[in-house]
Amino acid sequence: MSIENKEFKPKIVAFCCNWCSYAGADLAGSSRLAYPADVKIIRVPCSCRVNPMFILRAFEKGADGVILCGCHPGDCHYSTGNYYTRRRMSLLFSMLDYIGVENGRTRVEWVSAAEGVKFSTTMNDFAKTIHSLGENVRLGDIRCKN
Amino acid sequence: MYKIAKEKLPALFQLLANEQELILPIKNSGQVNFGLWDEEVEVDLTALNSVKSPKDAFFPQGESLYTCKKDGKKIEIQQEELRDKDFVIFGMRPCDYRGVEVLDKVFLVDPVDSYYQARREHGIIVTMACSEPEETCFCKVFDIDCADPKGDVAAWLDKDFLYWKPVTDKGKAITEKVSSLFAESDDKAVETIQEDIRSIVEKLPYSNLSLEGWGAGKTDEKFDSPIWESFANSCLACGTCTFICPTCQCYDIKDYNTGNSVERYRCWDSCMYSDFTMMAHGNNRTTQMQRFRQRFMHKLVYFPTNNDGMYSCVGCGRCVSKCPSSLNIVKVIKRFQEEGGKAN
Amino acid sequence: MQRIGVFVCHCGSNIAATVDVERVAQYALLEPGVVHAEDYQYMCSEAGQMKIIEAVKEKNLTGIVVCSCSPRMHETTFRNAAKRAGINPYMVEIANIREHCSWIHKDKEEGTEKAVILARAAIAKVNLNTPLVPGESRVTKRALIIGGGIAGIQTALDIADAGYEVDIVEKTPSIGGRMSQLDKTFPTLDCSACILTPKMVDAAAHEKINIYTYSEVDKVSGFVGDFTVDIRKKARSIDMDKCTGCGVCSEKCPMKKIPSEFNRGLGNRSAIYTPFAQAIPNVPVIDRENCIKFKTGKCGLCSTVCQAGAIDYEQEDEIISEKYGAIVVATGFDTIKLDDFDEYAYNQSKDVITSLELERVMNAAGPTKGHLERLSDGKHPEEIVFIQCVGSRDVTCRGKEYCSKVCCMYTAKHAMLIRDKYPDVNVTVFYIDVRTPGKNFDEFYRRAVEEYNVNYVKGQVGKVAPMENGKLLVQGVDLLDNRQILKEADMVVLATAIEPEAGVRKIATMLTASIDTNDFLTEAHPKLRPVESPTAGVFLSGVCQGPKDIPETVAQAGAAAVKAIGLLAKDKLLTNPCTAQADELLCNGCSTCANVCPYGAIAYEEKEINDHGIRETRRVAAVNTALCQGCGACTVTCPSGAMDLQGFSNRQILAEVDAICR
Amino acid sequence: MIQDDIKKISGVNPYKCMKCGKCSASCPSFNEMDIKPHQFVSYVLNDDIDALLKSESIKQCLSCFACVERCPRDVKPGNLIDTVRQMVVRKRGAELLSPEEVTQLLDPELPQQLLVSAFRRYRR
Amino acid sequence: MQELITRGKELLADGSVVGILGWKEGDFSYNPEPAFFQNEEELDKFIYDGFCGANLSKFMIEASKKEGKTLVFLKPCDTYSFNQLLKEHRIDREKAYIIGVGCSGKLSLDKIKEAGVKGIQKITEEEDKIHVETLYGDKTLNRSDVLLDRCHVCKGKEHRIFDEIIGESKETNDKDKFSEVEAIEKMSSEEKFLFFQKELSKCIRCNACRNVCPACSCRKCVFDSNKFDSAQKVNTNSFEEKMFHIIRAFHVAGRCTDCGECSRVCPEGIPLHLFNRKFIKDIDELYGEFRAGEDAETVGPLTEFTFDDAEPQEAVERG
Repeated sequence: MSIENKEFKPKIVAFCCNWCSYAGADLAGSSRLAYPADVKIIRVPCSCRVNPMFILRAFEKGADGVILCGCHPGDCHYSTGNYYTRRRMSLLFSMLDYIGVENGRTRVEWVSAAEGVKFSTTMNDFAKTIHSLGENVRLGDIRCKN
Repeated sequence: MYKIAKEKLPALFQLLANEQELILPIKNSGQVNFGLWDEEVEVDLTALNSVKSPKDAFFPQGESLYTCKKDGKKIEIQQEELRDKDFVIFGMRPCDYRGVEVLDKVFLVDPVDSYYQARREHGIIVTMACSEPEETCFCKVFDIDCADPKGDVAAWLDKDFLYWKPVTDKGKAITEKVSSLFAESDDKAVETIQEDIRSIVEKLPYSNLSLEGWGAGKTDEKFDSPIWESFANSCLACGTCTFICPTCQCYDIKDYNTGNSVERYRCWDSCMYSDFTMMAHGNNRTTQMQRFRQRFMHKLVYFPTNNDGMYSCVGCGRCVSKCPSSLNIVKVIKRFQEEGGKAN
Repeated sequence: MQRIGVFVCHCGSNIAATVDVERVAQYALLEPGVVHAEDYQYMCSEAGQMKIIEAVKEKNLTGIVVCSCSPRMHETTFRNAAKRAGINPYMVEIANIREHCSWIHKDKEEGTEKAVILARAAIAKVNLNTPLVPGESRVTKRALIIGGGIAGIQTALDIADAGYEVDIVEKTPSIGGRMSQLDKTFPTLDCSACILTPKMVDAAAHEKINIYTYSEVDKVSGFVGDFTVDIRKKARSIDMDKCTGCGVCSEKCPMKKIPSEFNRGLGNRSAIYTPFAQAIPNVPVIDRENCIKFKTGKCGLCSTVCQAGAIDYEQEDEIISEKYGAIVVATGFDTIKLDDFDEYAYNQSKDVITSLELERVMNAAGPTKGHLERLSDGKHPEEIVFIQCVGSRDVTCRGKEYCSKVCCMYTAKHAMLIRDKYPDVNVTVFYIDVRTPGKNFDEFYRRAVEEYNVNYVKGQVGKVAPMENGKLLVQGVDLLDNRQILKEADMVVLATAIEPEAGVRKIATMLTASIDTNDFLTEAHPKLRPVESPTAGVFLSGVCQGPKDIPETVAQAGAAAVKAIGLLAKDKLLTNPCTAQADELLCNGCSTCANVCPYGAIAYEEKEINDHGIRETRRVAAVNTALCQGCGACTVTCPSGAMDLQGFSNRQILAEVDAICR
Repeated sequence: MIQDDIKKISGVNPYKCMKCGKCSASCPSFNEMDIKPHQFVSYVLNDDIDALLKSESIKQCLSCFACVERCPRDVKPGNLIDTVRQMVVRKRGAELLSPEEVTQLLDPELPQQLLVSAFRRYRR
Repeated sequence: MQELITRGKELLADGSVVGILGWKEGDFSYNPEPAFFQNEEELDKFIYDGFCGANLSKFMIEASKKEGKTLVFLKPCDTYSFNQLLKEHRIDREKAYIIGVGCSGKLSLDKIKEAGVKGIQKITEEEDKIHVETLYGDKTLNRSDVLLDRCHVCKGKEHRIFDEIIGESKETNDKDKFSEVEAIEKMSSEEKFLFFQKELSKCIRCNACRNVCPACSCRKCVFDSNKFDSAQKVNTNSFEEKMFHIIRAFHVAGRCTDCGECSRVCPEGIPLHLFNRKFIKDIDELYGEFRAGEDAETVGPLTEFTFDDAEPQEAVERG
């Protein structure tokens, strides 16, 4: 590991749906299941509230990874929201891969309110991936790096 | 008059670039635009027009003006530094050079635009005659001789050589620096080139285009014509014509929030856009007809009215070949002459 | 410009131990719009709330950020405080610096830094908050109970007694559930049927209770206070109004060799059958898969013998659509399949049985009429081995990682009952731990050991092998003795893990109630809202939420009933004001948003629009805020950004993104 | 740290053990062992590796993997015994089978793990 | 062409339509402009030839606001856009009288210039050849060499919606529409990045691609409004053009009819259709083949789902 890598503090944005994943994150917290502090959670009512604009904006402003968590398919509080999310993000991520953005930088995970353990392991794993990918240089706005 | 063999041009560019930035026409993914020279780039001196005009060198599409940095509740303002190093812009066409003269009328009069002024002072322009003018060209209409370019240095290209003639003091100074690569030349070769060019210009379909009915003071005559509507119906309201034009000078000022600071920058704007000159109360021009009219009236009437008859069109023909709806300034000039009688 | 107050909670040491709360407050003060910041021991306490109220009054605050525990915990508390202070409750945002920060980060520097950023995001959001006012929706005063076991029956009785209509939907032909299969109950050894049957009768007789047996929930739509449910009444092939319950049909039915579900397959039933004697309703059902009439078209004997003329072969499934204000899930449990546990020889020997099967064997109405005998040869057993934790506390794919909770107690019960009735039988129990928390539970277990001399061995059984002499060779270990034990047993009883009833996943999906990895329904809060599902208006009763015994089930059933009654007692509910809203000037009228709305909340109207001076009639979207639940699906599908979600607007979320990334 | 080595080689996490004893209950060589399978786990837990290295059990284990198969906590005591055995072999500097020898002895029907552990044992 | 003019005049004369959306001849052979004709006299300047690539369906949005019917000439591929606009209630079927015009592929001025042609004076079309007279000599080119890229992957010469059809069509489809996308998909991540970086660095944010696009029919684009704080008029940084083009492609995903206008009008020759076609390919592969604009009813793939759709990770890694 190089010295630069050691200093790399990734910025990771996690969009969590209010009903499952945010509660899953709460459970991870009350179970004291640690994950890196690099992960910051934004609460949204449903994963289907997440506009591709939000994800790109995060990268623009300097995020190194963006993860979107929602209820498991079939368990959406609003019945169908995450099914739309699944299609939208499939296309968006495929496009990001297509224009040469490393494909580990974005992820969708389904985490239920009961899956504190999964939330924590997912975040640990995602943070690890982002660490290995290093700083996001392909999608950021350099003005935000200073 | 000097000359240099074509195959030695890379050495010339290298030498020029050693001392200052060198901007010239570069081919990237099939398109030629002005850009910074380095050993990797593909220089293309044959293209008649770059897609974007070279006005970028003096009036960039986007430039930071100043930055507001936040420290706690305090705000510190950092002024963007003015250009303080020389640069050479090589291969500007005569019409584009006229474009710069048009911009000078806007940015160098009081109040002087210091950002632009600094760039003009440090920019050394090497213009190049148009060896192969095309059907879209109509610079002659604006009394531009594309066989006899102006600038700090004028240049001509033929099969084997580039001919180099320093014109201004700046031009002479830069010539000194690279003269080791040059051979002396008489004016004969250049005269031959000029003759060839001029004979083609005579044959160009637009060379006899008349500007009758246009120019200073024609506002009332043209403003309310129903002809504008027929253009606006087809106009897509994109900014292609404005952004490739060598004389369009309108800009917008915007803020970019980087998180820890706000960067105030200016960027080209297009009068074709619906939010052009948007103010708190809304917009002065609510229809595309009004916006379309603004652009052409500005070039052909308002600008000459305010600048001793100088048109802010140089006849480069970029809009003629690039407008997605095949509208252009020539069609505007002509249609009014053809159908103008019908206007009330 | 907002005037924002930031309040940082220590939560005792829960936050303050790993987050420098003072520094969070100091940094918050530097953010735009913030005019006040302070930290305090417990923000949620009355004193803490008063600090907010005072600051609002003193500093003329327009927005509040509380850096504390999860908004799922105290958002309502602080919104109410805001209301008391005289500002709109929706001007409050919570930065979750406990669950998402102090509890998971050990390094104080790191924790503080993150808390500052989370506060920054909340401040950025609140800067863009606008006051929101909830709407109202009506409440249908009727409850639906899914599942007719003891949990469902108790909940139904409690709700009905409060004066509300209740429907029970039970998928089997009778209510009663698992409890009706049990012989005795611990720790008092009451006869299960004796205490259950009166409740079943009460439910059937209650004028406010309507029971749909042999029925299933087909479809659920709507939301709290106003659910619409389609109930499928499966074709029973009997006219329930005509049937007298005389039982002649079952007696005469020539198809008698069908394994009885009620007896766990240990006994048989006929094709037309009533599952058990005390069944409610006491009306048989024809099992069409096994009925000769349905298989071949011939027979029809039952119809011939039925004097009431109640047999109806033509009967079809019937769909009943009903509106409910509240729904209680009480779907119960089953035992896990033992196919993967070869070492216990369950599939090889009839004498290896599950505890639930033992209940039927011990029951006077069961396959052996209550005599303890080997199912292979009917012999009286001399040596019985009980094995605990079969599939429970098992992290491999064969079992369940949780403790099934009831096994220790019922095994003590079984051992005690056997030793009481048949003192000649030796009983050995292999256990890992004996877990007896509960009133009189440990005393009960100790009685089994001390008074009835049941042999408890600390250790597990590694293998059960059928022997040629008909006995079972049990190889176990006594860990305290560090000795392997070989026992020749006549019977082996497996304390099989329990799991949620198989159909619960489908029901949870219909209700959009969340479910955990083990298929137990998730409660809204594990401690503070244990009988509510996170989906408003859906409540949980019994084992569908987690393993529990009868007293606990009944207690939870009552609690679920109270929660449902609390809801039904209201005439109107306040709706969530965080609904979608269309910007008419930007709307294209393309209908794409309406296509993705799960609630049909978006309609289109032709409207005269004044767009900066241009007047024209346009087709624009209009959101019905009573129907909109605020998921936001429409907002992303709208290309022009005309659709936005109040409380979670594009600019609010982007402000959070910016604040986090900077 | 030898305990860590053992964990790494065997892939066993002794902390997952809930001390049910099913491994010992399943073991056909239980009576021949001085340290019983379930004790192996606690020995590793208590870092008493020396005792394990000297133990008779590592020679008595048949590598039948009944304990691995049946362990409800996925602790796999059999792998642990196998690992300790391997460490003994390594400590003695004994040579392992050469690749050429292995192929001749291979029976494709046998579980890979069994073969490997058996070879190690009989090579001594 | 004369037949079209005659029919147009008839319809104007009998009052069936009050205006006509067509193409008007330009100064040169190659620059006819889309135009709204209001009387028979104006129609004398009507033209329909190889350079009438412009898709007129989007102009129907404005025409739908007018009193009375408008006659609109649509090429087969334009009818897909028309249907899509109809589906989204952006135009009024009752306000349009559609004459489907035949199409034998449209010509690309850029390709003619790429073939080394300078100073064009006149272009004449023949069956398979194109004659170009220039200031620097004459040239004859193969028609198929100078067709717009989109014509090589033509969706077919069938009009999906029309009131009547005039003129013959000739099939021009001779390439696999996904081959370019596949070539990029096969690149390494680094290569993909460099490819798009190079192409997009040319973008001057003139919005021609957006404004010509029949799917980009928003009254106000998100990039012009303050809804997302995303209104930037310029690419001051390499991020913005990516944001713009990704979001634009995403907004038209499942709605783009692959009409190819974006690539045709780009002054910098950026192959913008590569974005849209990538989404079309993904949608086809993940959710079943879907042609936007084939009819005006079927809901788009992004407003639908199935319970067993691919997970985003699978979608990306499917290779």
